[in-house]
Amino acid sequence: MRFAVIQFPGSNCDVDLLHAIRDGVGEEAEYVSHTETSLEGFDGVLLPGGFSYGDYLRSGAISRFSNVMNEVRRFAEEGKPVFGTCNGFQILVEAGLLPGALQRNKHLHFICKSVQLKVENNQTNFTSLYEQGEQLTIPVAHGEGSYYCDPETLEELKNNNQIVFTYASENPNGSVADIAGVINKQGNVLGMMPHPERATEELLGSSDGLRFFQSMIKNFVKETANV
Amino acid sequence: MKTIQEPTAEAVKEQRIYAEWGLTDEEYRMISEDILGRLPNYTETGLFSVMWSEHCSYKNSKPVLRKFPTSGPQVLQGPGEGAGIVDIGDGQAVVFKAESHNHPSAVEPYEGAATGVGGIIRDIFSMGARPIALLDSLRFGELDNERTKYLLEEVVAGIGGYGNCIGIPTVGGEIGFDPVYKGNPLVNAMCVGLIDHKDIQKGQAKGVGNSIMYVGAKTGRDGIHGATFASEEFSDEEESERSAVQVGDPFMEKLLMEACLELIQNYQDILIGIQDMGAAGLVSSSSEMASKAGSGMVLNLDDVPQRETNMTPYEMMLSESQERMLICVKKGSEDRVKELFSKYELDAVNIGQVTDDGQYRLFHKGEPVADLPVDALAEEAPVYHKPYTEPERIKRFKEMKTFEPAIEDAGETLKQLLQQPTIASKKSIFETYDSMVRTNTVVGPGSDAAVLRIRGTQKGLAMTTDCNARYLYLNPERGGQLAVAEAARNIVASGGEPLAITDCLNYGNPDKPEVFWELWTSADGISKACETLGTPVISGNVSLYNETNGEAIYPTPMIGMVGLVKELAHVTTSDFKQIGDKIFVVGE
Amino acid sequence: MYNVKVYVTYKESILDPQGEAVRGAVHRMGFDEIEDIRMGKYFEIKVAKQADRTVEETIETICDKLLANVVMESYRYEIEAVKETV
Amino acid sequence: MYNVKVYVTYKESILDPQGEAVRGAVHRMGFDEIEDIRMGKYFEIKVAKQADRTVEETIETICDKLLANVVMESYRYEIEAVKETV
Ligand SMILES: Nc1ncnc2c1ncn2[C@@H]1O[C@H](COP(=O)(O)OP(=O)(O)O)[C@@H](O)[C@H]1O
Repeated sequence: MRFAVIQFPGSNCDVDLLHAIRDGVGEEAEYVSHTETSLEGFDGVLLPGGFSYGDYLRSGAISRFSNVMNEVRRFAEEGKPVFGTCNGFQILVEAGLLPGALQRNKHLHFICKSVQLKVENNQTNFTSLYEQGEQLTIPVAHGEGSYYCDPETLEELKNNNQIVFTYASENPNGSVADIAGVINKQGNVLGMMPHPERATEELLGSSDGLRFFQSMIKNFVKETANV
Repeated sequence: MKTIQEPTAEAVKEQRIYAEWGLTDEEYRMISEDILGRLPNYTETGLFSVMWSEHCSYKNSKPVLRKFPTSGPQVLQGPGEGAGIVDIGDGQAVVFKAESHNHPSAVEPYEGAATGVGGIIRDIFSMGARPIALLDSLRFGELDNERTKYLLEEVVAGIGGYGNCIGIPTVGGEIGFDPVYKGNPLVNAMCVGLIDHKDIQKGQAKGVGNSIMYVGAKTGRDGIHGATFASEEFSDEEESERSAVQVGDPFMEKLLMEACLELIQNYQDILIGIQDMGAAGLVSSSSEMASKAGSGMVLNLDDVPQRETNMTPYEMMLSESQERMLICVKKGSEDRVKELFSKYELDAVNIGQVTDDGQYRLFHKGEPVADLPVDALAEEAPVYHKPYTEPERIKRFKEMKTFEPAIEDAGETLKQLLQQPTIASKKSIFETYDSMVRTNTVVGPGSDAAVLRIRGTQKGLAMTTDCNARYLYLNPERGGQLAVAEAARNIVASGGEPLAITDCLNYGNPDKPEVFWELWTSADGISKACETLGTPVISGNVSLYNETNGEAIYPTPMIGMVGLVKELAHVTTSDFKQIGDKIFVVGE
Repeated sequence: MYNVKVYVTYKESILDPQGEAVRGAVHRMGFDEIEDIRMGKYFEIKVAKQADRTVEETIETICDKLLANVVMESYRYEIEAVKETV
Repeated sequence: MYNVKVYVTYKESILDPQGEAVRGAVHRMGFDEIEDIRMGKYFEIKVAKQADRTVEETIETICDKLLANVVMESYRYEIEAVKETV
C-alpha cells in the first residue's frame, strides 16, 4: 500500500507518520506538498500532526484551503482511506470531512503524555485488528483537542457507531463524551487527537499503534482487490 | 523624507548620547581618535555601542572564558561560531549551545522565553544541523506571590509554545526557586542538533562581489538596544522604559529552518556562509560574517525588508526582530536562492555585497550612513580585566563550624523536603512540553538525563542541564565543579559517556569585585571538572548584570552536557523497576 | 477604503474555557462584581473598494469560511467607509 | 448592571504573526482587496454595581493587570448601563 503524508506549512509530525509506515509496518510512504493538485498513485492519505500555519486563528482553519485539500476531498468521496491525527484531525474537522469541532483544552494547557484509549468500535477498517473494548497506550500532544459537537450530532455519532476511540482512564482535554477519535458515516475517513504513529516501537514506550496501520493495510488493500 | 532630524556627530559627543547607549568616555575616545580619526555619526555610534556591549563583545568575561578547556580529539568546532560541534562517529556530529534570555523574560515572560528558544534554535540550524531536542534551565523567586506564579506560568508557556509549534521536542531541564531570583528570574534554553560532517557551515562572508541575502521575517522596531539592555541591571524606577519586547513567530521559524536546511544540504555549490540575526540583529551578524572572513561589506539598507515605515538606519541595524537569517551566496546565484525560499513562502532579498577593503559601509537613500573598519566593530572591543575580591561572606563561611543537621523523624523530614517546589516533581511543567515529536525520544523528562536515539544507528545521545547555585554561593569553585559533576553523573546514570558541555554563566554586576570574584573562581571550578572528566566547553553564553535594586542573584552557571550512548541497550532510567530488586549506594 | 471590525465569539451554549479562567483570576483579584466574562477574537481589517462585489459580501464570506468556525462560533461586524486621501 | 466590551490589540509597532497568517490565507482565497488584518482579543463582561468603586475603575484595573499586557498591548473599552430587571 502506498501512503501520501501531506505536508502543510508548519506540519511537524509528518516525519513520525512517514517512519511509522516505512519502518513500523514496512509499507511505502511519500511526502506530498500542500500545493500538490493530484493524489494519483496513492492508496491512502495521512494528515499529520503539528501546527499548520502556526495554528494561528484556529488550528486547522487555514490549512483546509490548501490546494491538496480539494484532492483529499475527492479521494475521500471515492471511498479511499483518509486518516488525520492531531492537527490532521483538526484540519479534517475544519474542512467538514468529519463532524464537530476542536476547542482549546479545558485546562488551557498543552498536554503531552501517554494516555489510555478505549477501542469503542473495532468494526472499522482502521481498527479491525483491535479487540472491541481493548485499552491502548497511545500518546497525546495537543493544546486544542477538546472535541465538541452539539447534542444532536452526538446522538447521531452514537447511533452510527462513529465514535471509534474514547479516553479510558482520564479525559485529558475535556472532550464531549470522552471522545478521542471519530469516523465518517462511510467509514473511510478517521480523525483522532492521540498519535498512534508515536506508538509503533517498544523502544519509545508503546507499540499499540502498530495495529492501527496494519488494520488499514489489511482492510483497504482487500477492498481495492475486491473492486 | 526624515521625520526626525538625527543628532549630528558633534551633538552625539556634546550631549554624551554614546553614554546613554552604554559606551564609556574612554571607549568613545578610542573610537573617535584611535580608530576613526573623526567623530562617529549617530548611526556609527549606535553600531559601536551594541557591538561593544558585553552581550556581543564579552569584554568583561573574555579573560574568564579563556580559562575553559575548549579542545579535545572529539571537538570539531569549539566556541566562536554559532554553536559548538562534537564528533560522534559514522560521519555524524552533535551540535549544541545554550542561551540565556533572562532580561527579556523578566519584562515579558511569555515572549521573552519564547524568543529565547527561537534564538537558540537558529544558532543550531545556522551551523547546518537539524535541531533534535530542547532543554531548559529556570530560576524563579519563591512561589509565594502572584507575580512569581505569573512569571513561572508564562515562561513555561512561552517555552512550550515555541518548541511545540516548531516541532522540536523539549526533553529535559531543571527548575529552582529561591528568593534571590525574585526580581530577576533566569530563563536559559539549550538546543541540541545532529549533523553530517559534510554539512558543517561557517558564518562567513567572503569572495569579492558575492551577495549578502536577507531571509525571513521583516525588520521592525522591536528590541532596539536589546543587547545593551541585556547588559544593564534592573531597578524599580526604570519600569516604564522597558520596551524591548519582541514577539516570537515559531511558524515563521519552522519555515525558515526547513528552507535553510534545504539550502545547506542541497545548494553547497553556491552557499558560502550563513548566520542568524540574534542580539544586535543585522549589524552583529553582518559585521561578524565579514570580519571572520577578513572581508569587507557594503549593505544597501533600502533593500532591507521593513515592517514599519520611516525606519532609520540606526533602527534597522539594531532591530532585534526575530526569525531572520543572513546568508552569503555566490554572485549570480541569487535567483536560485529566491526560488528555494519562495517554495517555503519566504522572501530572500539581496541587500549587499562582499568587498575586500575591510570596511563596513552602509547606504541609505543613496547616502553613505556608516563607513567603519569592520574588525574594529566586530573584534576590537576593549577587553577589561576587572578587579576581584573575595566577598566578606566567604570569610565568614570559612569560620563557621560544620553544620550537623539534627534529624528526629527522618520520614517527616523527607516529606518536608519532597514538598519543596525545587525538589518536588516537575511533571505539571514538563507535561506541557511536547517531548516526543519526531519519535526519537527514548527517555523523556522525569528521569536523570534525556536520551534520544539516532535513527539508523544503535546509538543515542544523552543530555541534561544542571546547576545547584546554593553550592556556588557557599563556594564558587567547588560549586562550579559540582555543577559539571552532577551533569556528568546524570549522563552516566542514563547510559551515556560525557562528551562536552555548554554553559550559561548567569551572574550579577561584574563591576562589583565580589561578583567578579564569583565568576572568576567558579570558572576555575568548572574548568577543573571539565579537564578531569575530559568534557571540554564547546559553546556557551554569558549573562551578567542579573541584579534587582543592587542585589545580585546567586552565581548560577548552568551546565548543559551531552553524552554518547554507544548502545541503546545501555539506556537506564532512574525509577525503581520491580518489587524485591536490591538497592545499592555507590560512592562515598 | 473601508475599516471593518469583526467580532467572533463562542455561541451561547458553548463553554468558554478562557473566559472561565479569566473570570476565576478576576475573582481572585477581589473583583467580585464581575459576573461573567466571555472571551472572543477581534479583527481590524482594511478593505479596498472592489468592482465586482460589495464589502459586505467579502466580509461575510471571509467570516463564514475562515474567521469563525460556525459549528461553535458566531460573528458580527461593523463596516466604516473611510475617505480616500490621495 | 453594566455590559462592558473590551478590545485588546497589539501596539502598532509589535509584530502580529496571527494577523499576518490570516492575511496570507485571505489572499490565497482570492480576496486581494484585504489590505491589512490585525488580530486582537475581545471580552464581553457583565459587571454588577459596586458601592465603593466605579465600573471604570474596576475595568481599568482589570485591563491593566490582566486582560492586556501593557508592555505590548493597548486596550479600549465601552461601558453600557443595563436596566435592572428584578
Ligand atoms: N523546567 C523543566 N523542563 C523540562 N524538564 C524538566 C524541568 N525541570 C525538571 N525537568 C525534568 O524533571 C526531571 C527531574 O528533574 P530534577 O528535579 O532537576 O531532578 P535531578 O535533580 O535529579 O536532575 C528531569 O528529567 C528533568 O529533565
